[in-house]
Amino acid sequence: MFGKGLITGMRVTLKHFFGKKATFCYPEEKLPMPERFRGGHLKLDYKKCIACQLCSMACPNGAIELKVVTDAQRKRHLTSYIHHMGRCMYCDLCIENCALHSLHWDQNYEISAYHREAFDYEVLTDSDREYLKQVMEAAAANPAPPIVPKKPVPPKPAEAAKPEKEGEKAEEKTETEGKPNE
Amino acid sequence: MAGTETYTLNMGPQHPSTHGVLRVQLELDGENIISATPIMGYLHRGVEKMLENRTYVQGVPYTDRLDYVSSMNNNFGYCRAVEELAGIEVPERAEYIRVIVAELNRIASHLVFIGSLAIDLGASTGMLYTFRDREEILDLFNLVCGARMTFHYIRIGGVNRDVQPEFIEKTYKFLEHVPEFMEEYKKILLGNEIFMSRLKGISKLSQETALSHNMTGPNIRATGIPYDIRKVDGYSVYPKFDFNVVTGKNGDNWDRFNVRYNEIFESAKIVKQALDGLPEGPFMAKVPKVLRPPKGEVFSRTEGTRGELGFYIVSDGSTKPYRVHIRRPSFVNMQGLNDMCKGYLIGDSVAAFSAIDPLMGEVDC
Amino acid sequence: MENITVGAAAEWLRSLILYIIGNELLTDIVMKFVGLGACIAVILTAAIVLTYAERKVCAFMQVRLGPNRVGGRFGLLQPIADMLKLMSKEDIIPNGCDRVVWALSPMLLFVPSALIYGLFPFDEGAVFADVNVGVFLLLAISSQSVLPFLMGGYASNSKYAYIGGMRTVAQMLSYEAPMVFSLLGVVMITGSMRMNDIVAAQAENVWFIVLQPIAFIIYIITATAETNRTPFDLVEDESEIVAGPFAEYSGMRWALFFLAEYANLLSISILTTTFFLGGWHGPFLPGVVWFWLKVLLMVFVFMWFRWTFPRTRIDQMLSFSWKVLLPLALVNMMFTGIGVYVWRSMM
Amino acid sequence: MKTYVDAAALEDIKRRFPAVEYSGEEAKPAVYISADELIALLKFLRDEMGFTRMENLTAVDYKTYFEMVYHLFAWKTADTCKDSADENLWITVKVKLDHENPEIPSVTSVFSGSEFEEREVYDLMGINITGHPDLRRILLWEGFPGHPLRKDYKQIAPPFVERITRRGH
Repeated sequence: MFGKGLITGMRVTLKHFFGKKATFCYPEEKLPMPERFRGGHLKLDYKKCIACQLCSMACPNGAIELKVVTDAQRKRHLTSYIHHMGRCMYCDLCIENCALHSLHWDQNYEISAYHREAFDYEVLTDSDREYLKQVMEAAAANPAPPIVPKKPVPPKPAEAAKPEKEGEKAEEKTETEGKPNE
Repeated sequence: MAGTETYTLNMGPQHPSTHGVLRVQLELDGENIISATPIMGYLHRGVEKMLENRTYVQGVPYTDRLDYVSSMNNNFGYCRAVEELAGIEVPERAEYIRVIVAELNRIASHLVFIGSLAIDLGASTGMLYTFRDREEILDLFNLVCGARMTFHYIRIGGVNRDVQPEFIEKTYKFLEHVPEFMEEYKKILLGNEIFMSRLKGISKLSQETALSHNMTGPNIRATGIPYDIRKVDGYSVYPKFDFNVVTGKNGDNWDRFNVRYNEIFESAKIVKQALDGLPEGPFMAKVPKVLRPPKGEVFSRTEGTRGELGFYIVSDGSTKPYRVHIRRPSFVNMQGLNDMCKGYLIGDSVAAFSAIDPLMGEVDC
Repeated sequence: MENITVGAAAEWLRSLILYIIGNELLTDIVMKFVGLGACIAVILTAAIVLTYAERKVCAFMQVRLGPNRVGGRFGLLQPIADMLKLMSKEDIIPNGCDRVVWALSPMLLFVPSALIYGLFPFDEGAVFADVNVGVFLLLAISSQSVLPFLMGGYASNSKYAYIGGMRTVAQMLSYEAPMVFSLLGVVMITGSMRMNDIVAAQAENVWFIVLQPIAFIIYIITATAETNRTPFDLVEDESEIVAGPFAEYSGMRWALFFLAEYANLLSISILTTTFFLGGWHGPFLPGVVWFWLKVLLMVFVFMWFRWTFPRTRIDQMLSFSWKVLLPLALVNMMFTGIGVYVWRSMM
Repeated sequence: MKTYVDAAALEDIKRRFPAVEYSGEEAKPAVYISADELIALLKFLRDEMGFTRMENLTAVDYKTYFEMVYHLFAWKTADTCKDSADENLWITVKVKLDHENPEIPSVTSVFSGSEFEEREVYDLMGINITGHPDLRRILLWEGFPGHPLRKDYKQIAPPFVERITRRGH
């Protein structure tokens, strides 16, 4: 009979009218995020980081901008680690490529902002900079002996350096590519 | 007799029911459609060009953004193509996990289809119900890969991380839930007489027309042609599972809807079998850190949720693909839009857009 | 309890004003204005309450929570916030529109929907204009709402709006006929077109929903079409023609359309109550309470329809009216006539 | 592309179309043909060899020349898991085109379903397709400078639009 389906449908909606609701009052009730959740700001364990820049090379969009200094002991340190969240795809490649597992997400998904500037997030904290200062000073007090170039550069290290070079090139290219997409 | 004149109506790109930014130029005579011309490109991002400038590994997250409702299937297609190009053997456990997540994503995508068709026909409640149930799948994905839309979970050589026991347990629970909510859709949508009368006999395509437009996926299966790449090619571990290819009879919107509706059950069946038979072992093959596939080219296809998803990759031996072409199912399916709208009313055109189930991220690429 | 009626309150108020002014004619004029104010107050309150109710009903049926921010946990102040938002919005005037007609449309639409409130018997003696051709006048006024829709659609200089305007005409014309014929059954039984008589006739015997079930169903269906609600909301069909005649309106003008929509919804519920559910009659509680209970029930039913059904297509809808509803209404009228004749001759 | 046409079939094609070239050493040799004979070859493949589906159509820019790529599929069994005598077959047809003035006849007369894909090739690669029923750009707008999928495409800088920045300055 025509109309039977309509009545069945109305029964369903009436049941849900009195039934349990599926949504939450969001800012008051928050859903827990699983441990693998990718999102939020990047979190860097500064003491572990060796400034190898693998994370910024792995990034397909060039969203990670690093500034590196070399101290007197010829160790590299980060002076600035800017995460351009507006460009970030949250693909997790930077974290997976981190050889020392010093990079993490802070899993805070409330990262919306009113202005574009807020999306250029500086990962390093003040205590990290404090630490950097200490390390630099300590290294300056005890500098490593200078390298004396003896022979022309052997071919093997050059080959080893090649992929890194290419990676750098890729980074440059992706940056120029990425810009119009902003 | 007074003469009549046709007029043009631009539907979209900003229109509530054009699924993103599709623009359709309708040539109308009163309410009757004389012709419909899809105009696309409003979401063109040049993914193919972007992939040429990224390494193979970096390319995977971009495929997430093609058909963003079923990202897993896109990842699957791209990774299969690269694996074929580079000759990587994927461990069996990884293949099983891939099938599980891809089929779960097919369910999610078909739920979105049901919901969007419902809201295009005015039944917004039906849409909310499908989205409520899709949420469960997204939560499962969130658990296993940490994202809800752009998963980037299937990688070249396997999957990113192994599934947790919690995921398996929750998936079983979800599968038990499937017939329950499908029954509810049956009550509120499928059994509804208004819904039926809006879909039955509308936008009918014969088998010949559908083939001549090179349609794939549920759109061609609705006409009765059992063209399902999962069966035709038998890729991955699909031959091990027992499932049917759902086909329709008339090729109208009702059949398109029913094919997808019943495919959810088939997908659930596959997921169940895959979970039962999930082998132990590694979840990732040994893939070199810097992937350099040998010189050559490959065309590999999988059954995406919207049809045949093909990747044509040319390698010149470097770390980046020389050329990537993506055969996007909804892009090709859009050719049938004119035949599906011609001779029907404005109200039917909306149902026709939905029934093709295009995703503009994929159409515009 | 049963003698606490709105009519009695009005009588008391009248005697009070008469005592103050001391002139019969002036008192009558003042009383008319009081009645007018009451009607407008009902409409405005209804718009506020019904927006909130619609949002909550919709949300609950869609397993959501609905508004829960403004005004406590239940979002009680949401309609006020909505109103403020609409008032503070920019008034966008589309390019190339017919300014005068375009501006008149929302105002004129509000007129017929407000006008018919004068005819409703809210309680015993509480009817603003107790006209002896009440039903006739009511249908005459309510069918005027076609014109503003068409005006809005025509003047907006938009194809969507124009299609919507054209659809309104087709839809209203075809649903007016079965509606009239379904109400004629009620009028035939009562033998009067006065609203109060119809209510009184139901109080004496049974509610007309029992005597006229088919007419009731036809009336409900046509009423949904008259108020442009799903499954017959083809005029403002969101997924096809965006918002029909309202597509180009914004801010306060759009709010007037909105207001008229809810005024229509309420008036159609009041009419259903009056014609089929026995008006303000009911045991134990005061008449006015019964009246509003029944009206709100009908409002809920219309909302329930809206949030359950998909919408029909324009051709299906029109052919449904002409091919199913109208013949059914005529047959119903014929049987009612026979029944009334037999009943009268038996008496 | 699990099953490719075997050598015997390729020789058969070679006999029919002497202009066809393919390398016998590759596992899945693509069939090269000149643009003039493309339609005749596709018609032959469709009608006599059963390649009824044009699965993919695209073009590649090899800097000195363009290459049109057609992937054809002969669909014979619906279910490859079940035993059956027939096998689904693939063939790749390629056409080399001049880089300066690429032009190729439209294959819509043979495979009408490749209309949009040809338009895409025209749009993004800039290959002129003759005889196409509705040759317009499909993804980019008319008047877009250049064809982005060409290797020598240089993106012109987008016009500078002053952004609305913080607090309306």
